[in-house]
Amino acid sequence: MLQTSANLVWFIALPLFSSALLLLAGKKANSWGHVLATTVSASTFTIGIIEFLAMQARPEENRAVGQKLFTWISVGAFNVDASLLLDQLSICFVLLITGVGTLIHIYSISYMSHDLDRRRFFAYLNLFIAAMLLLVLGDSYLNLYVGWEGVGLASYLLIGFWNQKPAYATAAKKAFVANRVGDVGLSLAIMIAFATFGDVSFSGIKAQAESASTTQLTAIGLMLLLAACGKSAQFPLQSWLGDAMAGPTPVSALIHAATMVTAGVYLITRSSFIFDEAPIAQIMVLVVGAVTLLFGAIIGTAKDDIKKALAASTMSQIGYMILATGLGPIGYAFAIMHLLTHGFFKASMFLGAGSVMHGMKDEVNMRKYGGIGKFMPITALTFGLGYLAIIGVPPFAGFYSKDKIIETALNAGGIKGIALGIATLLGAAITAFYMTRVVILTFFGNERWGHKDEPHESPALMLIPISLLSLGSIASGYLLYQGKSLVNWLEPVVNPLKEHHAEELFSPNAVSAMTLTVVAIGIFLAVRKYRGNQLDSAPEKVSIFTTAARKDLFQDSLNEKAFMLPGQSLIKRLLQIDLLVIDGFVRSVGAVSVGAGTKLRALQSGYVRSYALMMVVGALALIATVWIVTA
Amino acid sequence: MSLLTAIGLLPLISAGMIALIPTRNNELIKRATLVATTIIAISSIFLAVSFDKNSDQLQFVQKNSWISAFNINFSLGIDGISLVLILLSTILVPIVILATWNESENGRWSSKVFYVLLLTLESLMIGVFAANDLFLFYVFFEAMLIPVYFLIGGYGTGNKSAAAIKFLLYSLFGGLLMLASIIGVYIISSNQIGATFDITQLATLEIDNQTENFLFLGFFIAFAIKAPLWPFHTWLPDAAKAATPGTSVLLLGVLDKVGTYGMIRFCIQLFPDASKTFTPLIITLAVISIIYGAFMAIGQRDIKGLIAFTSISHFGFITMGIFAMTTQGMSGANLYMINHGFSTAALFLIAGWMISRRGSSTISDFGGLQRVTPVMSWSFFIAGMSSLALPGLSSFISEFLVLVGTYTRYPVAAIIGTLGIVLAALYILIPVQKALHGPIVSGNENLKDLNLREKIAIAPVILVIVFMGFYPKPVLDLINPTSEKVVVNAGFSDPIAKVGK
Amino acid sequence: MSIANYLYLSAILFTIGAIGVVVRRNAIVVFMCIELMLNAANLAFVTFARINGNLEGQVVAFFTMVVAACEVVVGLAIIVTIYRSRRSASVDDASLLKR
Amino acid sequence: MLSAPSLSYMLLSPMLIIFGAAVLGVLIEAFLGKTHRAAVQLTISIGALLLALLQLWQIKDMTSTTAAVNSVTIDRAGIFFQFIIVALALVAILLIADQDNFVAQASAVPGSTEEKIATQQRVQQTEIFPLVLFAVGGMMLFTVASDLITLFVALEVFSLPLYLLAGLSRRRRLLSQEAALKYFLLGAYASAFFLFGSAFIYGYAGTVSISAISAAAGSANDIFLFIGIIFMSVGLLFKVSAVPFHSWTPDVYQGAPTPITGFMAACTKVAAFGAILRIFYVGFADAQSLWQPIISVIAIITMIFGSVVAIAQRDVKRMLAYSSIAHAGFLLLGVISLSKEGLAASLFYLFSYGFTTIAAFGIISLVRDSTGEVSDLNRWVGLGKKSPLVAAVFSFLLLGFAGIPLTSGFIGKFAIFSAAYQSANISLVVVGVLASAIAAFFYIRVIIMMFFTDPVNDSVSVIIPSIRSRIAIICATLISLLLGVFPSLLLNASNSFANLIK
Repeated sequence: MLQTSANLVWFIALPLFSSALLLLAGKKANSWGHVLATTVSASTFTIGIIEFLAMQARPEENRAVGQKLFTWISVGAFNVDASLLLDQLSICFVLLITGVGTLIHIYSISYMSHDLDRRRFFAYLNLFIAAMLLLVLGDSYLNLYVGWEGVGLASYLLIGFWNQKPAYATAAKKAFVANRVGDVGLSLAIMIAFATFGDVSFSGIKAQAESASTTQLTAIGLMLLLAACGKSAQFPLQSWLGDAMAGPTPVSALIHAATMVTAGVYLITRSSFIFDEAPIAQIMVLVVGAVTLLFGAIIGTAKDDIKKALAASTMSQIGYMILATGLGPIGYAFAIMHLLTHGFFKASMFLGAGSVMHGMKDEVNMRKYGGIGKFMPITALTFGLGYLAIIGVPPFAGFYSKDKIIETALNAGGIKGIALGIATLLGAAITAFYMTRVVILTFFGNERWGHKDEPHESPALMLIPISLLSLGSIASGYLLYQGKSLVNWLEPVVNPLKEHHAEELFSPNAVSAMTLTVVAIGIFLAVRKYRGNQLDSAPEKVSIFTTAARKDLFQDSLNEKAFMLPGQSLIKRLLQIDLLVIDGFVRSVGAVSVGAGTKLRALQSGYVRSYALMMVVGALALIATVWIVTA
Repeated sequence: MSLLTAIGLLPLISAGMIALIPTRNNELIKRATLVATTIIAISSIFLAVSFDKNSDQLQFVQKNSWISAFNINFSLGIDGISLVLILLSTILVPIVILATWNESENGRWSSKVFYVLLLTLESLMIGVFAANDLFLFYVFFEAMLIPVYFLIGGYGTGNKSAAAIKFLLYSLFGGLLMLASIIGVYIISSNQIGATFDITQLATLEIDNQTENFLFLGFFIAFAIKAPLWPFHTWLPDAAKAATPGTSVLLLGVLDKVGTYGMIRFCIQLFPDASKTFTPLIITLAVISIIYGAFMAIGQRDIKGLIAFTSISHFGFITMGIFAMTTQGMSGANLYMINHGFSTAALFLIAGWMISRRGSSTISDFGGLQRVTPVMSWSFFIAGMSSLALPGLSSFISEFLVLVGTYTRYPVAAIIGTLGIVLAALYILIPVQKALHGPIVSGNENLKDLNLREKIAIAPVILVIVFMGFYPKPVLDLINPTSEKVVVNAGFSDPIAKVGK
Repeated sequence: MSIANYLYLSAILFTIGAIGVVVRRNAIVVFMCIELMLNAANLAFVTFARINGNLEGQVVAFFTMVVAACEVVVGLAIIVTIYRSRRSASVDDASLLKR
Repeated sequence: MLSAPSLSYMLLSPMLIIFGAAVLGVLIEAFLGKTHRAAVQLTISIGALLLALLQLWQIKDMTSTTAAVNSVTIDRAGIFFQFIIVALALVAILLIADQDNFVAQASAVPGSTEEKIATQQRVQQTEIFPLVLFAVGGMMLFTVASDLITLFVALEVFSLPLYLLAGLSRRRRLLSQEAALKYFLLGAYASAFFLFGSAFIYGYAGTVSISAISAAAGSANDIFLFIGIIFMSVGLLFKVSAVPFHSWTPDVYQGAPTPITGFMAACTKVAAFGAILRIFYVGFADAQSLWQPIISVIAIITMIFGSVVAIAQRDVKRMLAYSSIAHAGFLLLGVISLSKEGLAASLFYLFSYGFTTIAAFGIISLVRDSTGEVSDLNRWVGLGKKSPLVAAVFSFLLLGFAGIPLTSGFIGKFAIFSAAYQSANISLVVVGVLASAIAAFFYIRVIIMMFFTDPVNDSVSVIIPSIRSRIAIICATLISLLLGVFPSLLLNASNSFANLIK
């Protein structure tokens, strides 16, 4: 029986109320809004720590706690409580969300200090924290769904925070719509689950998962994967993430790097009991992960916008995580591990990018950077640490988490293993290439910004969070890895040790060696290409591959051709049909009546004799009728 | 006289009293109407409080003989479904009055006429949901058309008289088809159990299949026009565009619910077998409505037209839920009626304010409102989010229940219906982007934000939308017993999950 | 001679009258055609009286004559008035009311 | 030895009173001076009608097949028909009493100096009153006549005065006279058909008594019955203006003086349906397989034709004429039902329709310009702004015609459709319903014209009606309203009076 913890509700209630208060209070809250929001975020982190410590203190089988708030929906067999579940998996996310979230709140105080709408920004951030915590704390798919769409809403609001620029407003809309496509998947998954199990709670479905037919489970799995693709910007729903960089940089760091976009990984991990029984769905997960990790990496090589380059990287890294979740029981833990380390180093790099932009008057084009390292040493240092972490240099965080994924992929066995291994290794090489490119373009080389104002280091309020996150990029990987701490921690949730690997084709050291080799190659290629001085504008004569990468592998034009244009012409057609055919039919009934009336009026000729004739004809017709009837 | 009857009569009596106030005394008329409707709203809440929610029986029953020759009774009584719809009507009316305080002044006739029509309409709305006598229901059903007709034609804008007549003729046509069916049911009852119009008794009739199908169609087409279901929908956008926002709220928020209410109360209860026969067809039409309405909404340039088409999409959901014949679908559909009432009310009222401030209803004439008129924009945004069924806001629960309920019986329909949520995102976010976001379009710089009166009017609606999203239980508790009864009486039981518990 | 022949005659007379109303323009002639039809009916009545062997049919004939006379009074009054107004007794001229 | 026929004067008294008053009216025309004539005539007419009503009330529970030997059957339905006719006539006579609708001197050539002098001298055409009374008497007799002779005589007695009355309009006299001519020629033509049909029925049954026709069932000469039924139907359907025997209706409705149109539209319909119901229910009941198909066809054509053609009308009186054609179609459903319910429904329908009709024509007579009544619909535009009350009342009456709930028209339609449905004529009900939908269009169009269209600058105005017209319109409207809300008042009565003695 699940233990109850009365604290859980505060995770959601505090930020939610704070958000509502800031939005409702209006300008009156301008002076203290950011303080409240940050305090609230910090409090949730504190509660998270307390709960974590309490959880650690409990024996393994009693670690999960729950809290039933109220009966939410109850109709016939469909019963959903608003209740929360904090187990070993969710606490990882809670700490990540509230921890990174709090740091980003602090960072934003300074970063957004010149924005008139800073209060609103913090309200949105708190709304996001509430929704994201609900997402990971909900004890059923439907509760999760609320958080799921809630983070979508927060993301929409934050991407469109500067929506006076039409392009930004469009980006926000695009993100929401792409997410909605994923939500269709989640909705359907819940429906199928209810039809199959008569239940939508995790525990209820988990208990029955093995007795369900593979077809049903595969269907649920595929739908969940679709949902994950939408939220985590995975192929084929990846196109919104790049545009989402329209939002303020802290948002990119928190939502579009560290937390929200990883919700897909959470969803698949949470649904391990489904995927474990649905091999086809699992293979699809692998395919999506592999495709996306390469896709993102390739795009990343061609981006000049620092945030978009980082976004492509995020997409790629999440591809790794998704791929890991497809690798069966052991993969979940590594996926979560990479998710956590990625949360640190990617957030720190995004905040670093924000710091650079802050110093560079919001310039995002790396071609206009160069040699910034000497002006912004702390930023450069922290960014560098993040860089080392992401490319997987030991002993930084990424080394542990990414290598484990590559290793598991390589050891997946058969063609699958080879293919996945190649994909992950290739991804690692490209990652090294594009990240090196980013670092060189930004911090090294000649100064290309073309104006006199020298960039300046950011204020302490921004640098402290970055620094703290950097600590994470350094140490988190080792901490989570050593002694299989995370794997063991998560075991009750995802059963990672249930299945024992028969054989390991590649030993960890071999994998590390391979990885480091390809990473070195990537770094080398990047250094060779970008150490020169003609970097102030993107070369125009480029190979077709570069063009393709610059255009995000034609993802937008594909969407446009496949959905938007046909959709628009369909709507145009429908508008005509509605007017001409449907309404036209009704109007023509009217017109026919009026026309008939007008025609028949002519019978009324005014001549008595024709009236009499009509009567005679009528009488004869009657006779004929009777004759026919009686005959 | 039962409390129910009293509440039903109150608006009519108020109308009579307001008719006595001199026409020029405009403010007094408005205030009196507001006070009267508020009292009615409060009394109806009292009615809900004293309603026994555990019972699936009719309550507050009142029965007096009206036309003894045909055994027609003035028979009122409510179950959960009727109650929540009555609540919806009585609560929306004062809100509409407060929200559209000056709307009545630009009409063809005086404000007094407007409010007298409005109050008369309120009485008829309560009556139509409370009637237990088929004939009485029909009388209310048809009589409602007249005040609405004059409200659209007399106080609307644009092509109002054409829209009004289109509305009236569509409705009359449907109503007359229903009349033929009502007569059929009546005659069958007189052959079997003695002539009666009592709905409960009529439900026990045994009708041969062919006849039942025809009678069913008579009712169904009438309700499908009212609801409106594709392809009977073309009157709605015209009417909604022409009517004043307040009238549109009542038209889409309450009156159209009579259609879906009628499907539950009459189509399914009186003709369970025919309902079964026609379900595939109806589900198909409902799905088409969902998708078609959404696409059309995306293509609208006029904000009122957009809201009207979103409603057509939503009515598709409601109809689908009803004919899914599962308790989830049925309860979801019922809840949807309420939620749609409030979120559409919010959308229309705010759209009305936007239009009256800007002097245009074309979406692209707005722009950047979020920075000029934040409160108005946010209210619109929240209403829009509810309309696209964002979890945490009211419509989500109903839409999801409908989809879940449908999925367990008609998976394909539910899957297609689910695609509607993507389109919903588009049809809400496109106007949000065009009207609220982006640079401030010239001409909008000096628009005024909501004043206190408007804020007071919209606040309860927003509150309901948010509250019902988190805690729909009070309403679901009222609805559930009745919807379960309807499903069971129609001879259905919920499909059992494939894996037993 | 078969008694049915009287009925045939009656039918023929009636038909002549009915056609006359349709083809003739002069109001008086039209009216006379109607009288012819009435008399055809009379003939039928009398014939049937003979067939049925009772007097009722013959009584009807008398009534019909009286009624026809009344009709003449009213009819001629109307026709004369309209003739005075229009200087024409053609029924085709009186065709202002139409459509 | 001939014995004097025994007459039950009590039962005949309502008709006798009316006929007596009519004869008295003729005498007054001859002997009383011009100055008081109108007042006296009006008093006598109203008095006679009231007295007749009173007498009808007295005899309401008496029935007899031998009230006047075998020629008149006083039964419950007959009394009810007579009651409706007299009550309608009472309201109509108040409208008719407004003398300025009628020509000063009918014999004067339109536009002549004679006419001008007569107009200047304020000559009044008071013979309208006895003419109306004769018509009323004839109608009453028509509904209770139980042999072919009486039927024919009654038909002519009520038709002939109407022919004359149609020609007495004060304005647009050429149209009025033309209406009279058309009505007369076609009416006489139809009478001839009726009489010819009667002859064959007599030949078939061997007697002129209606009730004997059924008794003769199985007689070898079915062909006589066929011919008889068809030709009699032509005559009767002409009177109720069923298609294709309707052509006189629009022309006569438009040309006749409006109060007369109202009277005629309401009362003729009652009388003709009274007779039709009696003949078909009593005489032809056993031959239903023969006539039900043809009447059904006629009913369908009539309902649809009336409704459709009404859409295209631009004259309000012509529009109501087509509306009355459509209503005749609905009423035929009551005939086809051939049941007590059908009869009861017809009684209710006729009553409510009659009052609505009279009120509507009463209102039409109020809308005028300098040259007299304006019946052109295009000039009714914006009437709702000029005189909201009149427009509102007229709208209410139109809604009644359309059969919107809470009007008497709705209950009537409901009752008659129910009866038809019960007698398994479901397709007719469906057609009726569709026709109602079409019909609603043109009624509502008029409402739109009055209320939702801005008035053009035109001199149409609503005159202040005289007290008599006002009473008439108010009474008729109130009855129409009352029957819509509390139809039980009349429905129970019509049920208990729905009894024809065979």
